[in-house]
Amino acid sequence: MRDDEIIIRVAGAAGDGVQSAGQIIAKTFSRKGLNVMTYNYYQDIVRGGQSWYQVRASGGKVRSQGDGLDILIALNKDGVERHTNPDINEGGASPLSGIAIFDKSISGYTERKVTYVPMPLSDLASKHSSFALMKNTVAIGAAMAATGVDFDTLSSVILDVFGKKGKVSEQNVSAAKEGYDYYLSNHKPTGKKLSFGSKRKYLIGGGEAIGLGAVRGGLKMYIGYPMTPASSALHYLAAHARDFGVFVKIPEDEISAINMTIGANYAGARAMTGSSGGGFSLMVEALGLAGMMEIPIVIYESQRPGPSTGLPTKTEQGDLNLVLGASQGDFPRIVLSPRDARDCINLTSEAMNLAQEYQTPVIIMSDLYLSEHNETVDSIDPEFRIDDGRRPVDGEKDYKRYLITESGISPRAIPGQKGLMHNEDSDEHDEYGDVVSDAETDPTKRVAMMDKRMRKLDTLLRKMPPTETYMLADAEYAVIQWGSTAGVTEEAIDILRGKGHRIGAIKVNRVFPVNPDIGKLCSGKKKIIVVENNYSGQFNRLLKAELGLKTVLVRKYNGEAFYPSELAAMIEVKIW
Amino acid sequence: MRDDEIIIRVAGAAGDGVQSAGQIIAKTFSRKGLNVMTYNYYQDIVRGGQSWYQVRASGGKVRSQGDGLDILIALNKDGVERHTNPDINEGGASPLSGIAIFDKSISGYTERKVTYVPMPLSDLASKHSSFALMKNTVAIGAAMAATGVDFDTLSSVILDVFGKKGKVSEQNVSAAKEGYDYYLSNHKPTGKKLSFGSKRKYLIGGGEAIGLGAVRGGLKMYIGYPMTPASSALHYLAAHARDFGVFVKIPEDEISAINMTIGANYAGARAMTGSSGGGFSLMVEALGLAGMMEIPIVIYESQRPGPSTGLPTKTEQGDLNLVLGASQGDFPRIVLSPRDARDCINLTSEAMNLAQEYQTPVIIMSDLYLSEHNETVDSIDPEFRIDDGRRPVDGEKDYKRYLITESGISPRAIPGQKGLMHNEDSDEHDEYGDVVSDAETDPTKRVAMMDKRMRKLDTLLRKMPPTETYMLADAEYAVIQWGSTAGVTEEAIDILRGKGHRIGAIKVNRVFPVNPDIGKLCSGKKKIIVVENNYSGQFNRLLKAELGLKTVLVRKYNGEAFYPSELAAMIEVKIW
Amino acid sequence: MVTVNDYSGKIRPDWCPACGNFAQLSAIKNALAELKIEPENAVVVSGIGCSSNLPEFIRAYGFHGLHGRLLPVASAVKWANRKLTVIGYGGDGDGFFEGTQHFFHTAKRNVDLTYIVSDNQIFGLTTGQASPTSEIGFISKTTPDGNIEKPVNPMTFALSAGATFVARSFSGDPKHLQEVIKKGIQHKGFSFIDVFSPCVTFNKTNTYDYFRKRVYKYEAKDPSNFEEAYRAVQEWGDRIPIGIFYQVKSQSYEDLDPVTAEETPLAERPYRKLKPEDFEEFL
Amino acid sequence: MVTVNDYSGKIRPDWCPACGNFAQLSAIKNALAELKIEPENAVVVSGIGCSSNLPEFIRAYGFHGLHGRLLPVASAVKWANRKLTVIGYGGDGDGFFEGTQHFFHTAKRNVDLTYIVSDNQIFGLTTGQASPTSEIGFISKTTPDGNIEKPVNPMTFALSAGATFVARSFSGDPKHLQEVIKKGIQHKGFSFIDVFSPCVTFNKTNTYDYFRKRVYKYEAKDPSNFEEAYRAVQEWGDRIPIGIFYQVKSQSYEDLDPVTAEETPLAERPYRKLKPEDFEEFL
Ligand SMILES: Cc1ncc(C[n+]2csc(CCOP(=O)(O)OP(=O)(O)O)c2C)c(N)n1
Ligand SMILES: Cc1ncc(C[n+]2csc(CCOP(=O)(O)OP(=O)(O)O)c2C)c(N)n1
Ligand code: SF4
Ligand code: SF4
Ligand SMILES: [Mg+2]
Ligand SMILES: [Mg+2]
Repeated sequence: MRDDEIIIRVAGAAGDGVQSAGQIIAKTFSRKGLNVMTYNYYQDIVRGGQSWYQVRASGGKVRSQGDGLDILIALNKDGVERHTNPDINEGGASPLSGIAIFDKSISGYTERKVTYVPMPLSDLASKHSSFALMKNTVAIGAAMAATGVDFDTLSSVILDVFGKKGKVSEQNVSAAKEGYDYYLSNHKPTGKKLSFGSKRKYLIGGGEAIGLGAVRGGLKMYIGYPMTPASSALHYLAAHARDFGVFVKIPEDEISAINMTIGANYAGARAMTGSSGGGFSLMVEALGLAGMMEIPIVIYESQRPGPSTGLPTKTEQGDLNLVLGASQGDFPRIVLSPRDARDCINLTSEAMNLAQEYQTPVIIMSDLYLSEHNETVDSIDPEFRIDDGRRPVDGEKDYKRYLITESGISPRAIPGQKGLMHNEDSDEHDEYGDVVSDAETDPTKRVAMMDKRMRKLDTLLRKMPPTETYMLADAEYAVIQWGSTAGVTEEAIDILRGKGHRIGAIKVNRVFPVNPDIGKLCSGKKKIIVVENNYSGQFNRLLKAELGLKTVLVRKYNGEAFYPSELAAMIEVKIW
Repeated sequence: MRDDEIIIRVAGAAGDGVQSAGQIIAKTFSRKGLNVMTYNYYQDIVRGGQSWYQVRASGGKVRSQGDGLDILIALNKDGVERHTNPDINEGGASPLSGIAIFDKSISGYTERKVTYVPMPLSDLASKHSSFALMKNTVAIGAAMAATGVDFDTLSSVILDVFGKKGKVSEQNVSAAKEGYDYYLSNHKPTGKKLSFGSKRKYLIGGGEAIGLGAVRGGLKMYIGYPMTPASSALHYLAAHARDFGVFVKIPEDEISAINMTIGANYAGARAMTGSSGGGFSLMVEALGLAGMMEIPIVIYESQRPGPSTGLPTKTEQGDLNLVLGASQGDFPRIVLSPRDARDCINLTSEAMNLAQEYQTPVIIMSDLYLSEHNETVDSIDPEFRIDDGRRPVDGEKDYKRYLITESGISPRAIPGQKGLMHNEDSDEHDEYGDVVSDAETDPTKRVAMMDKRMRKLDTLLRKMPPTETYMLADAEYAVIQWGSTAGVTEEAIDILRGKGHRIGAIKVNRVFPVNPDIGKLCSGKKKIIVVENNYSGQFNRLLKAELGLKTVLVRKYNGEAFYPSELAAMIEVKIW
Repeated sequence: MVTVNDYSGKIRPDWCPACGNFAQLSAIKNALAELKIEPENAVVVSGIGCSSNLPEFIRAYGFHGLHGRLLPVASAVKWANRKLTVIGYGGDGDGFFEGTQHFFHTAKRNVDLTYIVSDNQIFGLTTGQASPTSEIGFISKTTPDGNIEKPVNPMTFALSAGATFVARSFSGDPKHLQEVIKKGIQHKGFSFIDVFSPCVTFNKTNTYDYFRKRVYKYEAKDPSNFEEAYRAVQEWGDRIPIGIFYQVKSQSYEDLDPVTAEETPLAERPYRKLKPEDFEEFL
Repeated sequence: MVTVNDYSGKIRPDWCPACGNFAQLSAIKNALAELKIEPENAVVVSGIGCSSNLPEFIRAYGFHGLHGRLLPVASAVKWANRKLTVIGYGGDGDGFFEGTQHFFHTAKRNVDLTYIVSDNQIFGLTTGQASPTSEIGFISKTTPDGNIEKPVNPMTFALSAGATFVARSFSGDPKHLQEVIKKGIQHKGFSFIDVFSPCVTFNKTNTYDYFRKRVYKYEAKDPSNFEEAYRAVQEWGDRIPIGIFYQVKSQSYEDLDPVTAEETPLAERPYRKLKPEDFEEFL
C-alpha cells in the first residue's frame, strides 16, 4: 500500500448506518480533492447480518477498491473480530493492518497485531443527542483526525448531508468534533501523506452516472421496475424527474416497461428502461420487436450473480450470453459496457444517440460493482451533441419507412408527421412497412430486409473508435477485459510490471459488435488472457466465436469483485 | 429425379382444402409401403393467398421434400401458372416437368412444356355432392391413377379420413373413383416405377412425434400457450389427453406455462411445455429458475423465422443464440435437436429422462419444417425405460437436497415424502437448500454450488453417445449440420459424391453441451462447412466458441428449407 | 376536411369474408373521420392475432406489435405525445390472456386512450383454440372434450380495474358500433369497448345469429352509477346487453403527472441542456 | 399428533424486528398444525420480496421462486398432487404488479390453494418504492413527489376474478389472522387472504397504529352474497373492515378436469405404457 493513499472501512450490521458513515468519509475526501472509490459490501437483508463499506482515497490514481486496510471503524464486536482476522476472507478484502476504532464497550475480541483504539463513542455522542447512530459520527470524526483531514471539510459534508434536518445537522457536527478532538488528544495519526488538492471532485455512483448521462443524452422518459442493482439509476431519476423534465414510471412489470419504452421512442420521445438479469429476461421478447421494427431503445442492464435470483447484493458479469442471445432470430444490437463512473456518463449519452442513429436496441451492461459504488470524477462536461438520426420531412413523396440503403439506416417518421402515415410491424415487411407474409410470402423481400437491418452493424463498425489499451505497446502478454474490471486490471498490470512482466491490457467497453481491431492488437502476443467476473468466460467465448482467438481464462465467480493483487496473482499463474 | 420416386404437389388458396388433399395422397402412399415426406407451404392467413402441399414418395430413402415435380394438382388458375413457370421461385421448389391436373374451367394460362390434363373435376364431383371441395377428391383419384396406386388403398384412406361423417365418406369415395377411372380412360400414367411394399408405414408429423415421444417418456402434464409451429404437439396431446392420462392446460401466458411446468415437475409429475421463439422468450426468466433450483423441465422450442413475429408460417433455425443464452448467469442446460420424425420420438422420450436425471432444463429444438411436415417411419417402439433419477428415501437422516457430489447430481425429494422437508430456492443456497446470501454471503459455498451444478454437464458429456456421421470416413470435406437439415444434407452429399467429391457429414442432434468428438471428427479435413438455416450461423459460432474450429458457412434465411440440389450447389461453391 | 377516404389503406384486409373485424375497421375509420381527427394524428396500436392485423389496413400511424402487449405501447405513445389520438385494438386472447396485467393496470391508470377488443371468443389466427372468453363446454382444438374454465367477463374486469368508460358492441350492428367507438374516442381517459365479433371460420357457436338473437341495447339510467353498471354487465344468456354501461369524468394519468401535464407534448419539447449546477449535489 | 413445533424451521427469520411478516409466519404454522396437516404434505410457494422469504423459515416443503410467479407454480403443484395442502405466500408488489395476470386467472380457475398476500403497501426488499397498494400521495424513493396512481383494491380484484373465498386480516391481530388463514386452508377452492402487514422500516404511513385505529371486524350477513361482499370491501378510510367477505362452494379446477379428478394424484400414478394401438391412427 502506498503512503499517499488510505483505505478506511466501516463495518457493522444492516441498519447500523454503515453506508451513511462511509459516504460521509468518502465525500470528505473528495472535497479534499482526493481521488476516491468506495465499495459497498452488503447482504440481501434490511436489518442485521454483516455489512461493510470501504473508502479508498489518494492524490494519485484510484482505480479499484484496492488492497489493504488502514483504518477500521467497527460498529459492533463482530466487526472488530472479522476485519482484523487474517483467516477470514471478507469477500477477498485484506484484513486490517492499521488502526481499529470502536466503542470502548466492545471487549473480548481476539487481540491481533493492529492498533486498537477503543473510544467512548457513545458517551461522547450522548453529550449531543440520544440518537444511537450519532456514535458513528463520533467515530468518523476520529478517523478523519487520524488521516489529517481538517475538521472544516468534514463539518461541511455533515452539514450538507444532514442539511435539511437543522438541529440534527448541528448535533452531528458537534459529535464529529468530539471524536476529532478526542482522537487528536489521545492517539497518533496514521502517518499517511495524502496529497490533498484544492479542487473539490465530483463523487458519483455508477447508477447516478448512468442517469445523468442519459439526461445529457436527451432522455425524456425512464420506465423501469425496481431491481437491484439497477435501481440506483431509477431512484436518481425519480428524485430529479421534474427538474430534468423526465417522465419516470414504474409499471406493472418489466414486460410493460420495455414495451412502454418502445412506444415512447416510436412516438419520438427518447426513452430508456433498466433492470438486472431477471428483469431483462422478461424483456427478451420485446427486444426483438425493437430490432424488427427498428425502433430505438436503450436498456440499462446491471448484472448481479445468477442464475435466477442468485446473490442479489453481489457482483458478477454473467449476463453477456443472455444479452447477446436475447430474442429469436438475428437482428442488430449494440452492447456497451462502461468501465467506471466517467464512462457511465459518456457511454450512456452516446447510447442515447446510437439508438436513434441505428434505430435498434442499445444495451448498457453494468454490474453491481460499478452501479452501486461511488467514485470521483474531476469534471463533468454538460455539453453533448444530440443527434436524432435520419428523419424524413413532412409530406415526403412515396415515403418508405424501411427504405433499403447502403448503411442499412432508413428515414424514421414519427406519429404526428403529416403525410408519412405508415405501419410498423413485428412481422417481416417490405420497404413501406407492409407485411410480406400474409397472403404470399416474398422470400426476396425477406432477404433484402434481413440484409438491410444487419448492415447497420457494418456501418457501426466502420465508425467505431479504436479499442483502448493499457501498456500494450511493448507487451508480450495481453490481458483482455470488458466493462467494470478495467480499473482493477490496470492495477494488476502495474503490479505485474513491477515484478518485471511485460504485460498490457486491451480494455473493451464496446462489447458488441466486436471490434476487429482486438484481433490485431492481439497478434504477436505470447498469450492472451481474458479476465472475467463469471463462471464460464462468456466474453471469452464471444471473442473465440467472432475473432477465433486462442485465449486463456481468468475468472472469479464467488460474487465478489477482483482485488488488484489477487488478480495479478491469478494472471501471473497463467503466464508462467 | 429417380424413376422410383414421385413428387405430387397440390396448389391453391388457403381455405381451398390444399392440405387435406395432400394428406390423403400422402397417407395413400404410406399405406402402399412407400417412404413419404410432405411439405406444407402456407401463409399467415386463414383464407385466400397462395399455398401448396407437396408429397414425395419412394420405395427408397426419402430424406427431404426433394427436387422436381411430377404431378401438379392445381385448385385455381394461379396454381397452374405458378408451378409450371420456371422463373417463379416457389420457395425454392422446382417447377413442374410432368402432369398438371386441374379443372377444365381453368383457362388462359401460359402454355409451357408440361402435360396439361384439364379434367371435368367439378362436373364429376357434382354427380355425388354439391360440396365444392369434393372436386379435390376427384383430382386425387386422378393423380392416384396416374401413379399406378390401386383404388382400394385410396378408398381405405378416404374412409378413414372422413370416417365419422358416414355419407360424406361414401360420396368422397365415389368422387375419387370418378377421377380415377376418368384419368385411366383418357390419360397416360406417369411411367414411374414405384416399389410399393406390403407393410403399411406410419405417417406422422414432427409435432405429433414430439407428443408421442413425450408420452412414452412418462409425460403427465403438458402446459402450453398456442404458437405456430409448436401447436401441432399441443393439439395432438389435447386430443389424446384422457386416453394418455395427460393433463393438458392452456394457461394465461407462456410465463405461467413454464412456471406451471416447473411446479409440476417439482411436485413429481413429469411435465413439459412448448412454444416457438416468441413464447420461449417469455420463458427465459424461469428457465434460470429451473437451472438454479435443479428442477427437471422439458421445453419444446419449435423455430420459425424471426426476429419478432417474423414469418410465422415459414422455417428457420435462428433461435439457437436465444436458447443458449437464455437467462442470467451460468447454469447447465441440455439442448437436443431432432433430425426427423423418428428422432423426434426418440429424443423426446430421452429428454424426459435426461431432465429427471440431471435435474435441469432440457430444450428440444425443432423448426417449422420438421414440426409441421409428415414423414413415414417403419416402426415405433412402444417400450421405453423410464428413469426417475436420484431420489432419497423417506425419512433419510440429515437429508441434503443439494448434496455435493462428483456427478453434480443430488438426491431430489418430492413434496409428500416423509421427513425430507426442505426449501428450494432461486437464491444461491447451500447443500440443505438454505439461502447463503441473506444474513451473510458465503463465497465458498457459492463457488461449491456453482461447481456442483456445472459438473452435471461433464457427467453428461462422459455418457454422451458418439456423434453420427454420413459418408465421413474417407471424406476430404466435412459438412456439419444440426437438427432438421440432416436429411437434405445427406441428399446433398449423395449428389456431390455423384459428382466425384469426397465429402461427408457430421450430423449433430445433441447440440449442447457440444460433444468434443466433433472436433476429432473434423481433424484432417480440408475444409469444414457448416450448414444452417439462419442468417448469422449461430451453430457455427457455437462450434467456434467451444471447439475453436475453422469453418465456412452455408446459410439460407429466406424462410424456406434447403432443397437437396440447391444445398449441393451451395456446398460445392465452398469446396472449389 | 377529413373524410373516411383519408383513412383508406392501400392493403386489402386479409380476413376471411364476413369476419367480424371488417365492421370494426369501418367503424373506426368512420368514427375518426367524423371526429375530424387528421390521419397523421391517429395511432392504432395492436397486438398479434387476426384482429391485430388491422393497423395494416388503415391509413394512419400503425403499430403492429406483440401478442398481448399493445397497451403498454399505446400508453407510452400517449405520454410521449398527448396530442395524438391513440387507439388500441386486439383480440380476446391478446387482451384477456397474454395481456391481462396490462389491461388491468392501464385501466386503473386511466391513460387517455381507446381500447377496442375484437372478442370472437376464440384464438383465430392460430386456427381455433379456446380463448379466455370461450364459453364452458366450447369445443376446440385445445378443448376437444369441451372447455371447463369459466369465461372472463371483460366488463366486470374493466369496471373493477377502474376504467372510466366501459362499453360493449357487436360487429353485426355497425351503426351502434360506430357510435360507441366515437364516444369512446371522445371520452377523456381510458375507454374500453368489447366487441362481439364472430369468427366465421373457427367459432361455430358464437355466430352472427347467436348474437342477433340475444343482444339488446342497454341504456344506463345513470352511466356514472358503478353499482348499476356492475349489475348490468353481468346479464348473460338469452339476453345480452350492449351499450355504454359506465362513464365517469376523472383526470387522466398524463394530466396528473407533472411532467406529461405540460401542454407541449414531451416528444416536441427541446432537450434539457445540462448546467454545472445539475452536478453540484455530487461535489 | 401434529404440533406447531413440527413446523419450526431451523433458520431464524431475517425480517426486521416487528415486521408484520412474523405474525403471518406464526399464524400459518399454527393453522397448519391445528388442521393436523403433516409438514410433509404442506407446500409453501412464494415469490420474491421480504415476505417471500417465508418458506425458508418453516419446516415444510418450501419453494422460493420468482418475483410474481408463485401462483402458476402453486397451481401446478396442486394439479400434480392433489393430496398436498398448497399455500401461496408473497408481497403486494409480487402479487398485484408482477403477478397480476396469474392472480386473476388462478382465482378464476378456482384452483384449491390458499393465497396469502403480505400487504405492506410498499416494496420492502428493494428498500422502499411505492407498490400497487400504496396510497395516493405516498412518498417513496420512486414517488418523491407523492404517488399519483390509484391503489389496487385486491378485494374487488379477487371478487371480480371469481375467487370463491375472499378475506382480509391484519398482522396486528394474530388471533384473527390465524382464524382466517385456517378457514382459508379449509376452504375447497381458491382462497385469497390479503393481510395488512406493516413494514416498520420503509412504510411510515401504514403502521400498526394506522391500522389499529381503523380496522374493525366485519361479519358477512351472507358470505355467499356477492353484491354485499363487493360493497363491503370498498369501505376505506377511517374505518376498514377485516374478515371473510365472501365464500361460496364451487368445484375446483382439479375436480373438473377429468385427468386430475381421479383420486390417485397424478404424480403417484404409474406411467402410461404405450401399446401398438396408440400409433394406429398414423397407419
Ligand atoms: C408470445 C406469443 N405467444 C403466442 C403467439 C401465437 N399467437 C398468435 S395470435 C394468437 C391468439 C389469437 O387470438 P386472439 O388474440 O383472440 O386474436 P384473434 O386471432 O382471435 O383475433 C396466438 C396465441 C404469439 N404470436 N406470441
Ligand atoms: C423479475 C424481477 N423484477 C424485480 C425484482 C426485484 N424485486 C425483488 S423483491 C421486489 C418487490 C418487493 O415488494 P413486495 O412484493 O411487495 O414484497 P415485500 O418485500 O414488500 O414483502 C422487487 C421489485 C425481482 N427479483 N425480479
Ligand atoms: S379466422 Fe376468424 S377471426 Fe380470423 S379472419 Fe377468419 S373469421 Fe376472422
Ligand atoms: S423491510 Fe419492511 S417488509 Fe422487509 S423485513 Fe423489514 S419491516 Fe419487514
Ligand atoms: Mg380472438
Ligand atoms: Mg410489499
